[in-house]
Amino acid sequence: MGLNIQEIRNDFPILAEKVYGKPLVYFDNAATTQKPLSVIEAEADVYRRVNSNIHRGVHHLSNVCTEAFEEVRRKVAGFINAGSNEEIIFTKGTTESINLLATSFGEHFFSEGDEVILTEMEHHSNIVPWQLLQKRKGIHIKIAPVTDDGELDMDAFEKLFSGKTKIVSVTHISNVMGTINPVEKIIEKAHSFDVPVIIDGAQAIHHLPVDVKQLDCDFYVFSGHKMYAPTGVGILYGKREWLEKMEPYQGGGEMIDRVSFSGTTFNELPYKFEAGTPNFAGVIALGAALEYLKSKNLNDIWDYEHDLFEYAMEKMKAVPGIRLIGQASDHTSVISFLLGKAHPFDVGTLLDKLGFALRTGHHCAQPLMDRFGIPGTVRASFAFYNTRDEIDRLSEALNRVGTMLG
Amino acid sequence: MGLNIQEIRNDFPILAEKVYGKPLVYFDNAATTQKPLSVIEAEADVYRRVNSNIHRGVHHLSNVCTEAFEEVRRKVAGFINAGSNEEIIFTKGTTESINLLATSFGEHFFSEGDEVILTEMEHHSNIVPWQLLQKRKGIHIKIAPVTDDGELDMDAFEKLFSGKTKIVSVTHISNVMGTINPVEKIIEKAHSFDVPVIIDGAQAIHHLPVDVKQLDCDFYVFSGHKMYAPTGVGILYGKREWLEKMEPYQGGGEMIDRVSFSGTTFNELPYKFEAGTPNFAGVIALGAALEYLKSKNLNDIWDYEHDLFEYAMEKMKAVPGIRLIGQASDHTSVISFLLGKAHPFDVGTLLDKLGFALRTGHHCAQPLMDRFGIPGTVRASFAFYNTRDEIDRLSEALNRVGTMLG
Amino acid sequence: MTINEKQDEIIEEFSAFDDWMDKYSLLIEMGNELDSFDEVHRKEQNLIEGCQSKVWLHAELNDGKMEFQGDSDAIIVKGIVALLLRVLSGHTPDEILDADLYFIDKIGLKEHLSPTRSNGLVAMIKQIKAYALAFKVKQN
Amino acid sequence: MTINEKQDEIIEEFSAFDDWMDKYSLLIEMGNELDSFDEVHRKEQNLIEGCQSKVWLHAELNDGKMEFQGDSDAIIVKGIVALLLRVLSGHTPDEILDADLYFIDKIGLKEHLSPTRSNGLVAMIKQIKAYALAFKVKQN
Ligand SMILES: Cc1ncc(COP(=O)(O)O)c(C=O)c1O
Ligand SMILES: Cc1ncc(COP(=O)(O)O)c(C=O)c1O
Repeated sequence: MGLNIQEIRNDFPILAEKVYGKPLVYFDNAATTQKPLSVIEAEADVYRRVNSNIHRGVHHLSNVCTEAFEEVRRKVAGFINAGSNEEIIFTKGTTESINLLATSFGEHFFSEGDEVILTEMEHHSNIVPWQLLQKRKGIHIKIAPVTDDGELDMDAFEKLFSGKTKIVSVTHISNVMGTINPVEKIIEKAHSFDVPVIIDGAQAIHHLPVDVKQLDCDFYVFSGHKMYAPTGVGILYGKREWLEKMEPYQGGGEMIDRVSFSGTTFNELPYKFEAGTPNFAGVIALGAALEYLKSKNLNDIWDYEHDLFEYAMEKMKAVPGIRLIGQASDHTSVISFLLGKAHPFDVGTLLDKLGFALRTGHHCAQPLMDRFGIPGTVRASFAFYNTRDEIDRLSEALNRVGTMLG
Repeated sequence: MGLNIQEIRNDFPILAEKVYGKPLVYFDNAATTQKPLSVIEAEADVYRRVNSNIHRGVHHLSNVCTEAFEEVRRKVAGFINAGSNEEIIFTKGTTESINLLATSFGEHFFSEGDEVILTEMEHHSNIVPWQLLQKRKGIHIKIAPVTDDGELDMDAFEKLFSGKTKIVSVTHISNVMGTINPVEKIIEKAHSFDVPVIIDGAQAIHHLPVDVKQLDCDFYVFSGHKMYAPTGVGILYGKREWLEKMEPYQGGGEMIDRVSFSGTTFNELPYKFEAGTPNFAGVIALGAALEYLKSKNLNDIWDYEHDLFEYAMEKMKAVPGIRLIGQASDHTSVISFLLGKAHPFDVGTLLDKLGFALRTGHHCAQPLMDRFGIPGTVRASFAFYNTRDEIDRLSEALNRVGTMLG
Repeated sequence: MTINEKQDEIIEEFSAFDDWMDKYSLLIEMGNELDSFDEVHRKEQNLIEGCQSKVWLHAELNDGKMEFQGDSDAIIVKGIVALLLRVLSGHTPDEILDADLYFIDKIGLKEHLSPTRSNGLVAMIKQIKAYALAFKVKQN
Repeated sequence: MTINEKQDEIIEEFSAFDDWMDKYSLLIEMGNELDSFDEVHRKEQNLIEGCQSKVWLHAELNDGKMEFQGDSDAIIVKGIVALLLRVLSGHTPDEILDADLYFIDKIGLKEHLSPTRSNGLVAMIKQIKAYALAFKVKQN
């Protein structure tokens, strides 16, 4: 079928904006995506028509809001093919989802000396929570190395397992290099050692179809704001058998069954992990984002973005002095690079003045920067509203910037 | 000066809605408040014009968003008269703010056997986090009792202090009864024992001017969604001296200075406590809510709501069979009641059908329900967009419902 | 009468009223007229805890037919219990297991079916069907 | 030349360019022409860490006037360092402490002044003023 990109671009009001008088070229999609009008309107509509605190309400609006909120839970479960709605926990973002796991799974299943396996390409959000657990509990963090091409070294990964390995936590897709990790193999391998696996899907969920049942991962986490939905919404999928064994993370309203000072009993899943008033307006708008994605078809999105990426790679390779960081055979539409000896900050500053929104720096993945011995990269990350024309303009701009910084 | 209520009502689109064909009377403001158009538009506008992930960005939109986000931090600091912007931490809600404290303060300053003082009128969000800490660390929770009028028993409260008291955590205003606690006295008393104080301001911040410097509280927490701002935003004010000593709560992007597997150093305040992409669109819209509140003047709001409350009390007292729960001398515009022998659920269900949005149940304050030996109450909570006419209609409706439930 | 005939009868009775308050008046009346609940059955295992109100349900099998007793501390919920028992008491476990309770939607009480947990209707129906299943298994 | 005369001179130089890229070309040129940084001063205590680039700043007091050396690993930041040193080197601590650096805004580099920490300009100015204060205190 294919996508009508001009129509899609019209759905995203911000794409018509100008920066310093130049048309905005938004290539910072790995940091956060733009929102279609239907999502913006869905959130505004909650406040204009039905806003009311959810759960336990006896009045109409409260029921309407609660239904709409729970409907999105069902939609998310369907989107990733979870076994049941109760396995979908709403958080405020990927970072919180992983912190919840490092605490609630960590406190329960880890003893001093036990081990978690991460990789060298993890985002800080999948490193620091484990370091905090390390501090509290004296656990060990083992790191699977990355090859020169930016792929996970699977042989080395497999050797990290020991009788003390309690969990593996791996990103589905590298936010720096776009590398798609072989998560099926990782999960299979881990399960052969009876070790559960967390997949950080922040960079994957909006690029390719995710089926948690087929993957057989134990946990899958992602953020709404990276999948065309509002900020302040995250998702934690977990297999029921694990979630039921885990302790609550935060305490408060809604996550309890009955509170008294002599003893409190916790509510059932998923509420046990959802203390306090959730960001229900954001969640309801996430529902609109899921509808939008479904209407465009994730397979078509994947095809288009992949084509765009191939085109960009070709163009980028022709830029004098370019050095690509990460050339994995399996990848999404993220390109990290350095330009000659220029500092990424210089490249980014000049590109900014030409209307390009790209990210420069360590991308919250300093261990990966250390691995490649670089202070940072310039990163262009594409979404399905980007075009070949924008990529042409980037390659021209890079030629110009390269000359200036020469 | 006074407020022009009709004009104010026009600012809130939802107030024109109908429920079962009847005009909506929204009296569930203690659960969540409605949003003025300026707030709804501010959030939509972020997505329509400037949306971009904040901090560390080298490009224009990222800087614009970051500035706007940090500007709200300054506004919040100004709104509550904090000593500096670094003392304002953004969370996802009051519940998270208290969990952060129970963990980051709790883990650091509590040892087994140490004590926290709460009151019998706390919201579950100010109880369960301490019970979780109790479970992890073996601390003790001491409870200040509530009098028959719904006031804090100050004599009993003072007697709870011991050499092992590490913190006091008290609600500014009861979400069930509207009781305003004498927080200045509580803080002064606690400080005389060198014990810091957390004030749960979820029910206070939008009703009366709060000056944390004058109060001299050590922490003050509240939620955006209860002060005319979007869901998914909370605030934690803390004195710098405490925040600096506390350990980070969650780990991830932005809260670090430098990450490596051999050792990670944390960022300075306030970022140390803000892991992951924050709900920046929600925070920016909170800025619009603060502007809105300032434009209406909190003192005028207080006068109007107080007048409304007095009027409502008079009307309610005339309803046959009414039993008011909580009659503190100092209170905001919240009224909890029972009607004859009727179950609160029955009263709420019938009022709903007449267009009233009220809350029934335990209001996440079961210990207080136990204190009064009741299963729950019906709660009407007013905001400055409510009117005497709406209260007249409520009192008529209550008469009718009372007869039906006879 | 079959289960469906009883449902249709109830729909007919409620159809006389357009106004919500009248419908609820009828429901309250039905709640008030519900056979009194035998106190020996008011025990933990017969309790269904909704978010706000409590429901007790007791079931027996007499001559292959199920007989229910029910109660609630909220009168509207008790009215709903009365309706449920009127429709389902006196039927076989199989009939109950197969029953499609369309009357709830038709008389405008659908909102009580929502899983938002503000009352226990969904849990009540689940519990009744669980009783039916248990007796059916026991019979075989 | 006074600090303000130098600032005005810089504003004049930049005013020739409307286009951002030309302004930045000039800045890059200035960065390239900055006196080379004495490696003995490249030490931790002279380092100002912005979020993305590094800046080294060394200060000395000669005959009551401050002399600065600076460097950065990003050439645009180095250009800004060059501008700052051109304006402030050779002045007394008091003059530096009193200086209002309006040229940054005027030549369109205000964004670099934002506290969003993507570069170290705010920190640089703070550091220069801290050096000035330290020498002033030492002098007295
Ligand atoms: C791979 C990966 N994990 C985790 C995160 C953190 O997501 P958030 O900031 O939404 O919590 C990101 C986002 O930058 C990411 O790319
Ligand atoms: C006194 C009090 N504390 C805490 C809370 C919890 O606030 P939130 O649900 O926004 O986290 C509430 C809200 O119901 C409250 O009224």
